[in-house]
Amino acid sequence: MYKVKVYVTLRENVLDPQGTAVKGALHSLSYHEVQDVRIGKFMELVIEKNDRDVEELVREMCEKLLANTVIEDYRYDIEEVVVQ
Amino acid sequence: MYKVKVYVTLRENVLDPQGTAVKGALHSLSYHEVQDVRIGKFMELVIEKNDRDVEELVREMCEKLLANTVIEDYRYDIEEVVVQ
Amino acid sequence: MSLLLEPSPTTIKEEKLYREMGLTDEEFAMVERILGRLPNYTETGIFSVMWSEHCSYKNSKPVLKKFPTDGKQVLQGPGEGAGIVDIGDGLAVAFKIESHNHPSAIEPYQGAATGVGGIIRDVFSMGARPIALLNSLRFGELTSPRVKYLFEHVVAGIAGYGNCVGIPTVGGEVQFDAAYEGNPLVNAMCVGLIRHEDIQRGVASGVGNTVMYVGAKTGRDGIHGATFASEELTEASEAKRPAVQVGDPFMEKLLLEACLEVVQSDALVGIQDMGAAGLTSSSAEMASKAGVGIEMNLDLVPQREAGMTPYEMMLSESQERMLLVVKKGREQEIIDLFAKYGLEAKAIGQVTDDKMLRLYFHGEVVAEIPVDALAKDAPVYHKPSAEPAYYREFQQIDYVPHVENYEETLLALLAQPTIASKEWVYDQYDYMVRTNTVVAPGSDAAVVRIRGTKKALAMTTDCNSRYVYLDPETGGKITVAEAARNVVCSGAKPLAITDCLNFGSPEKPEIFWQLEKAVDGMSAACRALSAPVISGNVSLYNETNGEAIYPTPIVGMVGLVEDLDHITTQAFKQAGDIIYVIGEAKPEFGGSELQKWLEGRIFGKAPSIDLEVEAERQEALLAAIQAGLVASAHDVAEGGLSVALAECVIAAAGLGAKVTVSGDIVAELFSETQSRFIVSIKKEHQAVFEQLIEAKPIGEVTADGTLRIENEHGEAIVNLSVEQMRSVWKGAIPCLLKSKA
Amino acid sequence: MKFAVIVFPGSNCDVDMYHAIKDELGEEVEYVWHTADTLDEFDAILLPGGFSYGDYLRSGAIARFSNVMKAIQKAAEEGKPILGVCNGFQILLEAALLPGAMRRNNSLKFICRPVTLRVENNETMFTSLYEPGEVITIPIAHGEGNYYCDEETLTKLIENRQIIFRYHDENPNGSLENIAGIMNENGNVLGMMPHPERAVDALLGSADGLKLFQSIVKYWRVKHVVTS
Ligand SMILES: Nc1ncnc2c1ncn2[C@@H]1O[C@H](COP(=O)(O)OP(=O)(O)O)[C@@H](O)[C@H]1O
Ligand SMILES: [Mg+2]
Repeated sequence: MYKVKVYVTLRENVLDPQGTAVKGALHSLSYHEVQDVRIGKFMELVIEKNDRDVEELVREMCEKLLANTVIEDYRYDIEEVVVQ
Repeated sequence: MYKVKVYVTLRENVLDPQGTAVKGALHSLSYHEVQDVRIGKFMELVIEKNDRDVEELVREMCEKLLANTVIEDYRYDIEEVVVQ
Repeated sequence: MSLLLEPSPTTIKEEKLYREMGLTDEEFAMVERILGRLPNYTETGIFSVMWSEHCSYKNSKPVLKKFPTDGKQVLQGPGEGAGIVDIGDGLAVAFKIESHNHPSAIEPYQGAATGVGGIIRDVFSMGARPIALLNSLRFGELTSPRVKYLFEHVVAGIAGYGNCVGIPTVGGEVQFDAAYEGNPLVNAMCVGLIRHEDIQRGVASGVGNTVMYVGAKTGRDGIHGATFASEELTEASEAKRPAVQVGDPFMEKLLLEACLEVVQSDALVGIQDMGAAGLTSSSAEMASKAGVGIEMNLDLVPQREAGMTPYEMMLSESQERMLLVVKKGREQEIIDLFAKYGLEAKAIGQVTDDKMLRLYFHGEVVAEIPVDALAKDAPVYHKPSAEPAYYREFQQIDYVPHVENYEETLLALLAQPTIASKEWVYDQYDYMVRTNTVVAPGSDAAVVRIRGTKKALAMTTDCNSRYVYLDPETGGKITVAEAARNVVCSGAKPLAITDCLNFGSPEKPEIFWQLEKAVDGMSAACRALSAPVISGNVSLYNETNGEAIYPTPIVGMVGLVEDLDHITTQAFKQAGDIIYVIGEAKPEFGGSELQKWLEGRIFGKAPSIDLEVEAERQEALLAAIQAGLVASAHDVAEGGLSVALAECVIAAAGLGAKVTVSGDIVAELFSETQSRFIVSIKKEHQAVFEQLIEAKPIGEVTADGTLRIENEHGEAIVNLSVEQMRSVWKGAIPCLLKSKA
Repeated sequence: MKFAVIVFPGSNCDVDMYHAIKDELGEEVEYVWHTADTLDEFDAILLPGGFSYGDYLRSGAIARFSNVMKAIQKAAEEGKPILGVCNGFQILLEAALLPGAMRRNNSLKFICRPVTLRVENNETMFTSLYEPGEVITIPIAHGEGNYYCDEETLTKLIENRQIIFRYHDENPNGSLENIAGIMNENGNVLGMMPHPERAVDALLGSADGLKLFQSIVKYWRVKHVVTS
């Protein structure tokens, strides 16, 4: 079994209205040390082990569904867990 | 300067409609090996160094704004970066 | 410094780099002549976007000239952000429709969302308060996962943006056909309300006045989006991926409220939104219209990203930005006003007298171009036109369908996604916000009341592109006539239309012929129905791998309801009311739902239309409605009389209908003959109604919850429970979305 | 009686609320910008629907730090009627003036349509003119109306009769216990997802929401007569 963490973030030069709004809110709460905020998605998947290469599988799922690569980038961490 | 990553996830006992929907979508794309999907938020903050303890600062921002602890948990990673 | 990385003027010419930006060799030579020298990289970019079809209408201008644009109600015709018509009481309506097809094909949520954002800005930049949104959508058949994905995300994007800004989305249409598989259509329309004295125009008059920038910062969004929209979609455009912007509806809401406040200030001279080709088109057009020049210092432009070049800034299509011209010395008032909404207004340049667009960057002049060359005097092409072979073939075919079971056929038609309930779509739109929506999505046209008056506005978008494909001229007439029928059925008099001409590549003579003929047909109908064209948009090059979409000239129409009491819907109202049909059915099945269902494709002749008859019937029906004689009214459209009757009973709570048909039963039930209506009338109005209008009683509204259609011998040929029809009709789209490919 | 309609950046049902009070209820009403310091001159406070701060991050999360929230807190403590509708409800939750939190609708879609509600408690300042258990039709229009709270909170809500409205025919968003609206323990702060201000004129489909506002006026009149 694998525990997979996927991080989907907006591409660098894409506008992030959420991040901008949160930065503004933090500033109005006097956290002026905050210089930048970008907001993305964090997904945790549990994937059963089978004969497919898990990394290839995850990449495929990201490309097809989890991220829209027109405006988003993705990263992932794969951890194998042994079930007793 | 610090680069801070904040992960906000729904508490374990809170149903995650988005995760359920994505799992359903993955299954309909024939990724039946996917057993569970949970979806949260991933935030990247750039914080200027000052005399406040950065960890305390981040925790405060999470408690106040970045997460709603009635339904969400949060985790964070802090990395100090040296600007030339 | 990054400037140095840009190709030099000679390189641009020698290596023909301008071609990548969309300029032809002849056009580049024209640029050279106009400037009297070679253009630099920034200037080449500026010419290429301004001379793209999207901005210059270079291929469609000669065709657009055919549209009638005058009428005593018209206060502002085509050429500004939106057209405006008078509705009395010192009030007017501003409206326009626009396409966002290409971005939506690539990033459906943001593509659709920013399409809505753009059209809203067009309307409030006129000084009008947006009061309603509509849309018109086309997708491939709802079977492939890709189409489902596009459909779901486009709808979510429209909802996401409009709901957040707080403008109700009150109507629209969606159709599905394989012709749109690779090239969906997303057209968005906005309707606004304005007092005559508040009308603004996008002009930059007054030499010495200040040019100000407000709204979102400029980023590297959608560089060359306008050129992109003027090309075909290919595999390569998938890789190019330049043109999709992310919308910020929250910013739009702030900008909207602030701009509506600023138009009340006499410090404002002109205002225009930065749409396609952003800063370039807004500045050049405002200057050209006023016969002046503009100079701007690009260092002052608010920037989201570091190190942007003049080229990038001038071509950026970042959303939610406006350009203002403000009286000199009054800048601070404007700055303060926007600050209240958390927005920054920034002076970036001034109006000059030399009719040049001059840009400074890091202390140097980086572009210097005559504004008229970019706007008024952009090249215009008269493309060759040729009647396509398919048209001649289709004109020879007389198609006769064979129907065995009428009930089964009716149920099958109700489940066709083009006919089926669109509730799945409009449930996602906040169609009630601002609490003026009297007739919500689901009837013929939406009706929005005007607070403080007895008046209301009826609005609709329409286009049966199958008819337009079979016969562009007839189809063009039908499109306008159908929109008018929907407006009239709601109790309104048509005021004017806006249109979005979605076609394939005008380089192909057969496509250009479709465009010309469709516009001829539309123009004739506009004249016959006294509904001039007051605004519009053109989207050409809607092709995938060389295959064009059906010619799809979407019409958005707004009509005036003089009195709230006139508002009428398609739902039957009361058992015992008499049901009438206006107009005779002829066996016309080319492009019909029945043909599509039976044959899996469309061919033959489009249904014919006589515009004089159409106008007479519409006038008579409206008069009957205004006289308070009509309980319900509905036009007969896709699927014919049987489908229209089903819609009338499905929309009513707990009622049914019993009607008799005779003669050619298939034609009676399913033909899509034009200019027909179903009307229900209280018994006591029978005599007066029959005097006023030529209509045939066919039966009556019942209380038994079934639709019973009998032949002349009293035999039931359809006997269906309304509940069953409703569930088939409502369930069809959700069911298709759930089913696996 | 004088109502305040609080306007946050991104509020968009403020106009609906304003007209419901002014045109249909016939009481005094004013817009109050989110920067206001005091609400002392008002007898009841209305937090309208919309998308304050774009609903970015979480709906209501940013608005609850607005300056006016201090005055709202104070008004709540003074026992003034406070009604939060839709986004207003979400803001009250984020501000912890009401317990629980909001999740996205189960369908993950925005839903706009009239729904039926059951009045679960008509012994409140907001509902006294409704019959016990009355079923009313009020529109909803939201993407995040899936109410959640932990079991302990739920038990308390039930015991104290703080659940004021439940969805009747169908639960459109998946909310716990079909909850559509809840009240605080003191009984003067009500949050609800459905929009009573959109149901005050039969021309637009329903006038069932009017009684809610009339109940507030009735409560205020009685109290005003007694205390003055
Ligand atoms: N994309 C859409 N957005 C909003 N409303 C829609 C949409 N598609 C259809 N509708 C609504 O559904 C109803 C029926 O649409 P349609 O079948 O196109 O009507 P008609 O044939 O009378 O033009 C109309 O009220 C229309 O506004
Ligand atoms: Mg119709």
